[in-house]
Amino acid sequence: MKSKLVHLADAAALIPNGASLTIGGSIIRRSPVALIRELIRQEKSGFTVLAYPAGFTTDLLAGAGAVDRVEAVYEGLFQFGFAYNFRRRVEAGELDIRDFSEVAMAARFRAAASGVPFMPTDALLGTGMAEHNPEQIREISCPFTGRKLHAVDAATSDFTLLHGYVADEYGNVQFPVARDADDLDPVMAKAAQRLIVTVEKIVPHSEILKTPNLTYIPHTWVEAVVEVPFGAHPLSCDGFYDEDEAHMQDYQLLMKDGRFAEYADRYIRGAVDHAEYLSAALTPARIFELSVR
Amino acid sequence: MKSKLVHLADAAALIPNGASLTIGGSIIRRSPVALIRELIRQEKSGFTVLAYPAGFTTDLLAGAGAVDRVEAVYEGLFQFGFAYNFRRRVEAGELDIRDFSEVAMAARFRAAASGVPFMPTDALLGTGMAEHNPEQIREISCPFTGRKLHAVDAATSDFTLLHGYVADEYGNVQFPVARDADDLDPVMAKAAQRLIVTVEKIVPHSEILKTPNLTYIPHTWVEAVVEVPFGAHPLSCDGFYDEDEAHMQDYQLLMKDGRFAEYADRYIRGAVDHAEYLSAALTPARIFELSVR
Amino acid sequence: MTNSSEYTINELMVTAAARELQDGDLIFIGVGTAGRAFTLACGIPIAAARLAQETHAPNLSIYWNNLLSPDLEQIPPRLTQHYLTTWPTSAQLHNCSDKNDMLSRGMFDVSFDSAPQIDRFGNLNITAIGDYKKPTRRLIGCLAQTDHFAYVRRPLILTDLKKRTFVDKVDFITSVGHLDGGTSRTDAGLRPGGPSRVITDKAVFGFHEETKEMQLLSVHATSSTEEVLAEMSFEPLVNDDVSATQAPSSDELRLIREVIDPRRILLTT
Amino acid sequence: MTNSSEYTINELMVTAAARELQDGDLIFIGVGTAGRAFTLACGIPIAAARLAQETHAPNLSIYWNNLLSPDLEQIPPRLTQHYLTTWPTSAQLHNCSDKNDMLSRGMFDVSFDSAPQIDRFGNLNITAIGDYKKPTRRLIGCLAQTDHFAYVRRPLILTDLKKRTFVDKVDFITSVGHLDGGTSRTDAGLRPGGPSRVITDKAVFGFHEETKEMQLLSVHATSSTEEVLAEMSFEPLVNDDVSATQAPSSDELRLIREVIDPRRILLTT
Repeated sequence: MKSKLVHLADAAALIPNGASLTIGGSIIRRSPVALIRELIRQEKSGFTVLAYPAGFTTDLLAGAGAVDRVEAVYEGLFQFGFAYNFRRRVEAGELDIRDFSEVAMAARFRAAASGVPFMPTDALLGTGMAEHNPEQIREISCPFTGRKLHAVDAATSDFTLLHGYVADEYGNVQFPVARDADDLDPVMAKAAQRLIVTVEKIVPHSEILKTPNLTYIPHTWVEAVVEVPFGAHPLSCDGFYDEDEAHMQDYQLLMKDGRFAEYADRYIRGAVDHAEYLSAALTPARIFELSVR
Repeated sequence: MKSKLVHLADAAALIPNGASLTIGGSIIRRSPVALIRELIRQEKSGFTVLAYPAGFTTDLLAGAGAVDRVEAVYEGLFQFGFAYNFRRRVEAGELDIRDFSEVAMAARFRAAASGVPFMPTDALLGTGMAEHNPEQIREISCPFTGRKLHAVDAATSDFTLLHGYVADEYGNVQFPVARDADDLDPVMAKAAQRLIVTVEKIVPHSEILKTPNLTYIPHTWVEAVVEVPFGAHPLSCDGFYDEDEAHMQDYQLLMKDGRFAEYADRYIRGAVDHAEYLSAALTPARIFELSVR
Repeated sequence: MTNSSEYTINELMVTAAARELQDGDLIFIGVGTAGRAFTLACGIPIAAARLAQETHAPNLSIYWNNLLSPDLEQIPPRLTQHYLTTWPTSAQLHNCSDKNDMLSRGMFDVSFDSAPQIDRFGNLNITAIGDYKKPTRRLIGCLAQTDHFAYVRRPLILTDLKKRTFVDKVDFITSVGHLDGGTSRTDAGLRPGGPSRVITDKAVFGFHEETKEMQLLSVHATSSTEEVLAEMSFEPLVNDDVSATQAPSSDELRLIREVIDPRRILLTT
Repeated sequence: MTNSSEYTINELMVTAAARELQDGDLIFIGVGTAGRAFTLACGIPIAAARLAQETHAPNLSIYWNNLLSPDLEQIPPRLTQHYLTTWPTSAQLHNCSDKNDMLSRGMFDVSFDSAPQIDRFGNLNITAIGDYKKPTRRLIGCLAQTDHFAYVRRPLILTDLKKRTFVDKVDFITSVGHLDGGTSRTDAGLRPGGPSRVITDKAVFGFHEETKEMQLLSVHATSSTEEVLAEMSFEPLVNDDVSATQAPSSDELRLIREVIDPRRILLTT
């Protein structure tokens, strides 16, 4: 096995402008936020984002003007309200948005994970999503029953970016037994063309060998693995730390007024790397407050 | 939540002659053997069996003349050799056999699990399986790429019969952290119309609540749950006991010579219930030998 | 019997919803954010489901936020991630594929849904106000609401009655209710179903058996038919014999207040 | 250099197979039962994969029996269920769906396959001899062999040369090799690929670049072209310059005997 351990900046550097990115996690939980911040720091742009429920990471990219198209089931910040940057760009007609229901979007990722070009579904019959997106949602007829169905296209992307719990240097990523499974990370991982995983902690390979049933992303699927403690901050990483409500509320106050640049100057462009971000956004005492391990 | 705990005989009594049965486990591992024995004891017949790799349970049913059709990826007894009863019936032209590859059969169970009537696949292009089974394998064209594909029909059945590890009385079935996942039980459970699960042990609901991530079959999917210790014997139940090699070898010696009736008289029809089976097939010392907990 | 002054509108909405639930039902409850949105999406549905469990539907089960049958004796005081991760529950399925399959397999009997736009045929819009490609107001998308309306047997709409919410035709169909009425829903290929009831803070509606138009069934004691119609942009069918919404019984109120929500976590605003 | 008297045929088959493996490959190894079937399905493939890892392909990975990258320093003495369940490994994926998806996603580079019937275009039959519906000999079915031949980049056929195995046309196509030769495989809709090599106890074959017919590439030092052809029911293409199969080097033999299989678990019969 080959070590796939890289630094955050090097992982982000793999991703060119205009790439399509599947981003894991869910709204305000366990998304690869540090990696998204690094993409913005490197002034990458022109992305297409595929997500299940999109949330904070997509809003950051929208704030930075780095995303041109979004395919997802939801865009918002859950209890913290609207995804203002995202919403502003959609309302300006500047963002190509493709809405899918959860069943339909999950079917699309599953198609990609299975290597088939489409999945059949009846979830979107009669909806506005189907009406506005004949490119990706096409009517078919079941060859056995004759039932009217849609084919939805496989959700393939150039890169899949996930934040996980622990991994070894080879990229075997494991979850803790107690976790929140309200996401599609395992399916997205399997569907990935090029998979970059950030994790809270790199552990010895010998630890991984003890509990192989907890490996949900095996090393052969992974191109690069990055150790980024608090890499989902200000979001939560279940089993490690809770969401940083104060940070999120401050973010929303700024975004509501269109002050993304101010936020970015302080936390993204103004912090040369993840270590500086952590210093800017957290104190040691606050880290202990948020930790739940 | 409702208690779904029933006795083995009552669970078997739910199943009428001629039913289609999805049988879980894999060849010689964690199949609901005690339940299959009980079906034979109750002289049920005319079954269609759907399996991933079929093995010992299908051979028992074939020996009893209780199965008319099999849809599976394999029929045999792994290191113990051929499934003689099954093979004899196929060679006599008495058994309607539908072969599918692993990818194709898994796609069929997944279709059933997702509530869609078919799945697209390119696994069977050019094969004899497709040539001989236009009823279940039909050529389609991808509406996006124009690629030639097959549609395979959803693997729905009247009943799904699984053997699990532990469950509470409501039917929440959990696996141990260390287990062999070389089966499709979780998908088959989700695909079930009527699901009967036998388990090694019923545990208090309070135990289940502690590790909800280990629940792979939730109570709402289950119609009946049965406590049957050593319920997979002579097969293995990973984490509980190993396969009983001596029993399997004896079985094969008899089956090779077409002496199923002899075996059944001793272990199935001759034993009025699972307790008598255990007495006939095992000694306390042998139970300790096979146990791996 | 209690009279109208003795219960809150939320408590009335709870009992009205509970009466729609049947023994053995599997209930899908979504995620709510905070304030009134939480009360409508989670608070009232959970209270209603538990009330049904405590009265006529002991075998009813709840699916909430990827948790199946969580221990409702131990509702966490807050819903930050850690409380959700560690909340004792019967099953936390492995990823959302399982929930989606349960939906499309038709395993759910009832869901609770709300939207900024609801039309006379019970179609919902949570995606965009105005032109889809350049909307005057972009909303949140779809989530699983589309799937609820496609697959759940008896979706319940739970929302406050407002003129800008109850519109003649939604700007965008996120979730197909009875589409254009009549048989148009099944003609489009969808399974039979569609929303069964609309429970609001002022009245309860159903849908006409044939035409599938929204139909006023009962008005809460605190309101009147005129007030109800004044809060709608379209005119629903109104039965001649519109009744008063059945008030909560004293036993129901006791259960809600003492057993189900003693700490007032569910029914706050 | 060692000479032919110093290595076994199994060791030669290991080195011949190892030379087909490339750095970074993901290798699918199936399950074997016992005796020669185990040696062909598991023993030789695992030894070859490890030999490649120890020489030119350090980043090669093995998938065996639902275990991804098991610790090959700790090959269990027996393969009863419990040894498989507790064998230290990098990943034991959650159910077979993951393995199947890895196959159909095209994640595997090499597989090892065998069959009772193999034809001139590398199609395999493990399903039935004679008429499919009423066969003279029912075989085991398909397993994932069909999928290997559909999706794996460079399947290797590993079997002993026998006249009744190497037939002109298989009775039943379980696994599509090069179908009817030429472009017939891709014409049928399958992805490019098909078996790349046939490694036997007497010789190594490839497939002609254009016609896709089986082609004799090298004959083991213990055999001759005549002996090889005598063990086949069809006549393969034979190059004028058929070479001798390259013998294992002394270093390769040392690795096999001392590092990879010191307890002779893999290469028994």
